[in-house]
Amino acid sequence: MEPELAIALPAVGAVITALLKTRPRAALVAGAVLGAAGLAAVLLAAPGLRSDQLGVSLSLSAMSRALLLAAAASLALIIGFPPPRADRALLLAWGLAGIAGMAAIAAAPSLDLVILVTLAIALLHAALGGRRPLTSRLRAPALAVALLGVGLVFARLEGSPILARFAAVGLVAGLAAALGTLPYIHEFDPEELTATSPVAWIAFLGPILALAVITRARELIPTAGAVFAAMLIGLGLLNVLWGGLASWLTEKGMSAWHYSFMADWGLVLCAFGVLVPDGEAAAVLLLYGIVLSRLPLYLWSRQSLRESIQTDRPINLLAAAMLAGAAPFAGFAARLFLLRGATQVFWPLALVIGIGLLLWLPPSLRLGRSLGAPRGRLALGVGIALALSVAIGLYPEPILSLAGQ
Amino acid sequence: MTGIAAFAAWLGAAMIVLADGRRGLALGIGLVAVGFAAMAWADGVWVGGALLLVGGAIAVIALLRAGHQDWGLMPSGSTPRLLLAVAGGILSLWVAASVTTGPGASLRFACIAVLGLMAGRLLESKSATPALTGAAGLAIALAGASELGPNDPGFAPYLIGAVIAAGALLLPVARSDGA
Amino acid sequence: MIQVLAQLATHAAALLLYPGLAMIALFGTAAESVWVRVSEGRWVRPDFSWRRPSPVLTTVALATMLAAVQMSAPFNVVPSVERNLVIAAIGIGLTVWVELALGTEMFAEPGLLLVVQGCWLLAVLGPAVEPQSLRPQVLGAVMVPSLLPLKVASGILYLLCLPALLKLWPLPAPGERRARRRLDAMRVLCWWPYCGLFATLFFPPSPDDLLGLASFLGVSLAVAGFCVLAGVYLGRRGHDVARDVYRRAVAPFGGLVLVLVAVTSLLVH
Amino acid sequence: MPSIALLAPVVIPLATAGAVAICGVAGWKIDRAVLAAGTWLSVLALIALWAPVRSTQELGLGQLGFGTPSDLRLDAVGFAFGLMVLVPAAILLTLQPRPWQEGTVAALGVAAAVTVVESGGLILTAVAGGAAATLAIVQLDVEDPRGLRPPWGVLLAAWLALSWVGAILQVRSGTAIYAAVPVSAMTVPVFALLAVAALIASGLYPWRGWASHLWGRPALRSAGMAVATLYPLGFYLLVRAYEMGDGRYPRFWMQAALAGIGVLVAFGAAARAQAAATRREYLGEVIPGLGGFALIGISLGTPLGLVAGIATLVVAAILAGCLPLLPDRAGPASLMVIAAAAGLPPGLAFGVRVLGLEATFEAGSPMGLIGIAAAASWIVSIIAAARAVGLPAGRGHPASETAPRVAMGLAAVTVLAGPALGLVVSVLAAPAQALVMPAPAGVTLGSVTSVVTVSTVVPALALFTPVLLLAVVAYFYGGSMAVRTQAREPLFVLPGTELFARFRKELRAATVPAQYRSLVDLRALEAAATRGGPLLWLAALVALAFAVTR
Repeated sequence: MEPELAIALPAVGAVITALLKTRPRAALVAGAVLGAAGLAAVLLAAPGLRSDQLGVSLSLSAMSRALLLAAAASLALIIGFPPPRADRALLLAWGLAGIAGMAAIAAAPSLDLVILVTLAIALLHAALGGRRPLTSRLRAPALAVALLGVGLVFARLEGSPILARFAAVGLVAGLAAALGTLPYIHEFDPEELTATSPVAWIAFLGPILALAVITRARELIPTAGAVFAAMLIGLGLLNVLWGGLASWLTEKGMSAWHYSFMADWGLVLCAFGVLVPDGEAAAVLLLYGIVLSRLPLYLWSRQSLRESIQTDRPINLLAAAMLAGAAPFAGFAARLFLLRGATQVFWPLALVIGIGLLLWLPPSLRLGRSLGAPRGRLALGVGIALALSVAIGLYPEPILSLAGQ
Repeated sequence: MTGIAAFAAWLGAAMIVLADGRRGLALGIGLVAVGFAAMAWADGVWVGGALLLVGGAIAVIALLRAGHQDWGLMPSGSTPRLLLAVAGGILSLWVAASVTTGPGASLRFACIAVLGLMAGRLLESKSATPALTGAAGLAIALAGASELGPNDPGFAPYLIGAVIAAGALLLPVARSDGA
Repeated sequence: MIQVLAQLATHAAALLLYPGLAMIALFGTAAESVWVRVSEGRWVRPDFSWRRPSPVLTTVALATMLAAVQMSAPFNVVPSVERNLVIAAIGIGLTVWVELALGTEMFAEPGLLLVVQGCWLLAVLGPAVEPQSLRPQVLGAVMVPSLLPLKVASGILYLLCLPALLKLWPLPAPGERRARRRLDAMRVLCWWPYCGLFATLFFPPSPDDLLGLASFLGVSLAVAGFCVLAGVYLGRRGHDVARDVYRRAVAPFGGLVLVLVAVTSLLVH
Repeated sequence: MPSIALLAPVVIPLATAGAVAICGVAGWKIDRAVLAAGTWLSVLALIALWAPVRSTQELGLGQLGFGTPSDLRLDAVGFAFGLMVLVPAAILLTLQPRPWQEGTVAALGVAAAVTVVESGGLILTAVAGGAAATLAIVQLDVEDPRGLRPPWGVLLAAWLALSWVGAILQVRSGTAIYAAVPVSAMTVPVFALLAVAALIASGLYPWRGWASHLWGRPALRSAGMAVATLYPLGFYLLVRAYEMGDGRYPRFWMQAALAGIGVLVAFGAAARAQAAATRREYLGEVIPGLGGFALIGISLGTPLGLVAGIATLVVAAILAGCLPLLPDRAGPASLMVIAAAAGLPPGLAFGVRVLGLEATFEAGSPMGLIGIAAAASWIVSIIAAARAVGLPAGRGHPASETAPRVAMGLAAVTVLAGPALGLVVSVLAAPAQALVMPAPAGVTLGSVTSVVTVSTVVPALALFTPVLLLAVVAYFYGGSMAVRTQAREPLFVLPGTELFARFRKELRAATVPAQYRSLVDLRALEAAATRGGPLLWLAALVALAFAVTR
């Protein structure tokens, strides 16, 4: 029953919170309670155990569970320490809806359902409104769905072996389009609300979708596994390079953050491409970094970015270090696993990745400074994010065992 | 029988690609739904087929009930769309009939053709209604494609596909004030 | 404890008396007097009136004492195993530059002087590369045919460097204002370490008897004599010739010795 | 003592950092006292842990998640390097006032550096080293964002390279624990990577590295801490490499190459020092100079060389605590510091250099040639020191962060400790050497009074004590020295220096020719990537499809 509850409770929470938006306090309480209940359902769900209460057998893998918990923690952090002038009830409603969608993706028994749920999420996300027209909001996610669908169809066709390779192309390209990484970068409007912007895809929904697609794709096209992995690594390196350079040199601060997510995703794709357990461990830690560290910092930095405030306080530099994946933050541990995984597969890849990692530093300094001078609750929030990252960086075992590594 | 259904699905997708008016889009999504429903029934998936048909029907009604009613078929400058529709059909037919083997060629053809054409439609849409119709078409095609799998997909894909197809055209498409 | 105190007493005696400070002063005064006599054409009486030694002079004295006790002079009370060529070389080496603390104007051609000192260092340490020992008397005792060419070349290089290192060459220092030369206290302190080290490194160690002492002193005096003659010769030929000799002859010869050191170590292995 | 106590030297600075932060936030002005107490307590804890047993103690930390069990280990090497890090850091944190934010980061940096030397394996070392480097950068940037500092990327590269070494060892031999790595896993490429990481971590370059650049900053609080906590770490890796290689590096030529680099580092520092325009600039080259000599000794692969190298690092550590406290003005303090740094007899710096040079000759040719070059470098550094006595002081760092008496005292200790060379060797260096490079049976490096080498015995106590007493008497009763402070010409300029400087300048000023700028116009690329839309997406898809058919 847990998977069903993990989907239903946050969904109901989202609806109730949205309905109670005239009474923010009540909305927050209701959303928090139902969200917590959903979280409890996720926690209680035994990894891999199927539940067939609704005629559809749902189950949560260990890694999906870990990522759902990370997303919930991130949402709690953002709601607990909201960015200036943010509507907490609205944030909570959207966040819970996102978590419900992510739980649905995670629990779906087949890739067909994953793709269909993704399409539903894409439509709802496009319908949320925002500064961009619906067509542009829908374009990339819908293309992603179509590509994933074509990939899935090709994966199931019998005939020439090239079909499996084309299936791999469809799945990888579809995943890139869903995330909004190079070459399928979503149109980004710096002034748009985070929940309605592409950041929602790349930083919140993306991790669970990527996990669902990649794990199922490996089972679908075993004969094209090498091609699939090679494409992931190729696109990953491309995004590492592009994300690093662009977030360093772009004019707009908000865009710099958007590109920095791409750089992180580049590493994640490389980690998933390295078909060894260390690669998966690296991917888990990197995804935790995206959801628990980069996303909250991005939200907290938006106000100072609007006011063009740049500061060089210790907290900014520590945030920069965290974003750069410097020790002792979680990013360093992730890079360690990635280097080890790459060494097992093809050592020059480790060299390329190692050099690519150094590209992180200049943009990270820029992003860290763009956090401004957080005060009060915000400073506490940043402190907690830093502490969480240090804790994971020094002692990743609990997270990795939670993710079944 | 399945061949005709597959042809109807492609024709519907081509209509969605070629039409800008609500009537044209309604006819297109209707044909797609009928085509996939027929193929599902041919495979013995009675409930699934019915769900797709209902979803398609709701989408058609939603299109025909609101907004300016016209066909808007092949407006000026739609030659590339025509080429896309025809080329997409031929390419899908080639893949389904020659490159691949095994039973269910009609379903393969319909899935590849509709998915491809809907993707094209979504990429080049300038207004909301055709894009949402394309999304509805995608949902129906994806639901239909679940039958290609080695295992019985159950009714879930059809249900979700139908809900998406029905709901897509009921979404509010007003622009928000941003923030 | 008693052994430590005995060692302290032995080393203190060596440093202060023989072959340390007393010997340095004796040998140095004699050699310096001869040099002034030859270069000035008159005897100059050493000035024995007590003056508080400047820190520069103190540093040089300490360094030369430390260097002197490393030599294998007969009757040296420092056990032979406790003598060390590196201490001697660096001790003597730093005496050249202590005056730099007072200003660069004390030095004529400091760059060239550094090159010469580099050559001297090579002459001192080069022969120690192959034997892999820094015990001075061991190096002096080396008579292996394969090492002799290097030893001879190093000895020649050592001698060629001495006039410059003892500042017997005629190159005028910018800050030198004295019209008539008198005994140079700094040089007085340097004669014995330089000359004695040559006798130590390039001649077999002398036994601890009068004959041995005479032969060691003889060699040291001969070196001092050579330095005086070379200084006078260079003084007569003028500073341009002196500069050319060190630039065009000594430095390249140093390079040759370096090649010899490398080749020898390669050939012997 | 329970093995959990091994955490004390790490946990105490961590707790200190927390306490300083609390004091700072609460506005209590006792953060300096807390820093002092915390760091000195950590020093005492380290000594209390090591002194009673003087044998390796271990604390298993279990699975931290890095693939193999991690553990903390306090052995002779960790003890020696722990003191090298902690003592100067404690001196500086005690005597230099700093804002609480800086103090907090500094204490965290100390904890990270101590973790590096206490960790039992490469992975934990890499993580802690990366943390120490990051915290040093943060500290420097907080003090003065525009001041010179080591490039963060370069420092991080060193620790990333080390973590890669750890990863390779784990993949090849299943472990990266120093004591468990099989000799066969320490191959030439792995060692080369480790050596490069070590050289970069300590900035051991023939050209001007970060350790000397830092002295150009207007304030020397964070610079001193960075040198104290980071500089020994690279050497630490090279020493541990012996443990992993069963007392040797994979190839002799690698030892020779490292020793050659050491000579270049020492000579480069000496050459820059003799050309320094100010005394501050000269003092900036002192630590790199000693680092060069330490690198020579450690690379030789002989017990004496290793001992000399570690002892040289001890001298460097004392000076790292002393130099930032020295005011930029003439006087007895600076004279004493220069004398101590130059290695005038009979100081400790003199003794350790003598041992280092002796080790090169006893290591066998061609190391002897390196010894000759090292001796020449030493002479040049003596020249630089003599010249520096009369140089202008240079930019004065705030008087509040100086302590002339303590600086002079530390320099005096370095000089007076000359006769105690044997003690330093037998207490700190020899045990570390014995751990990573067991000497042949029956061979001993001497006692507290003397150091025994292969060919000689250096009677440190018996020879240096009389010299020291004579020096004290002579300088005390001796006349004064009239030194004119003036700009002084360098004795020589290294050939190619100007060419190199011009090349760097041109490289920095290099721009893409106008006609090619459109090719690397990032804004255009950005626009193409973000607004390319369907066409670009389709092209990418076709490209991917084409790629997989190859």
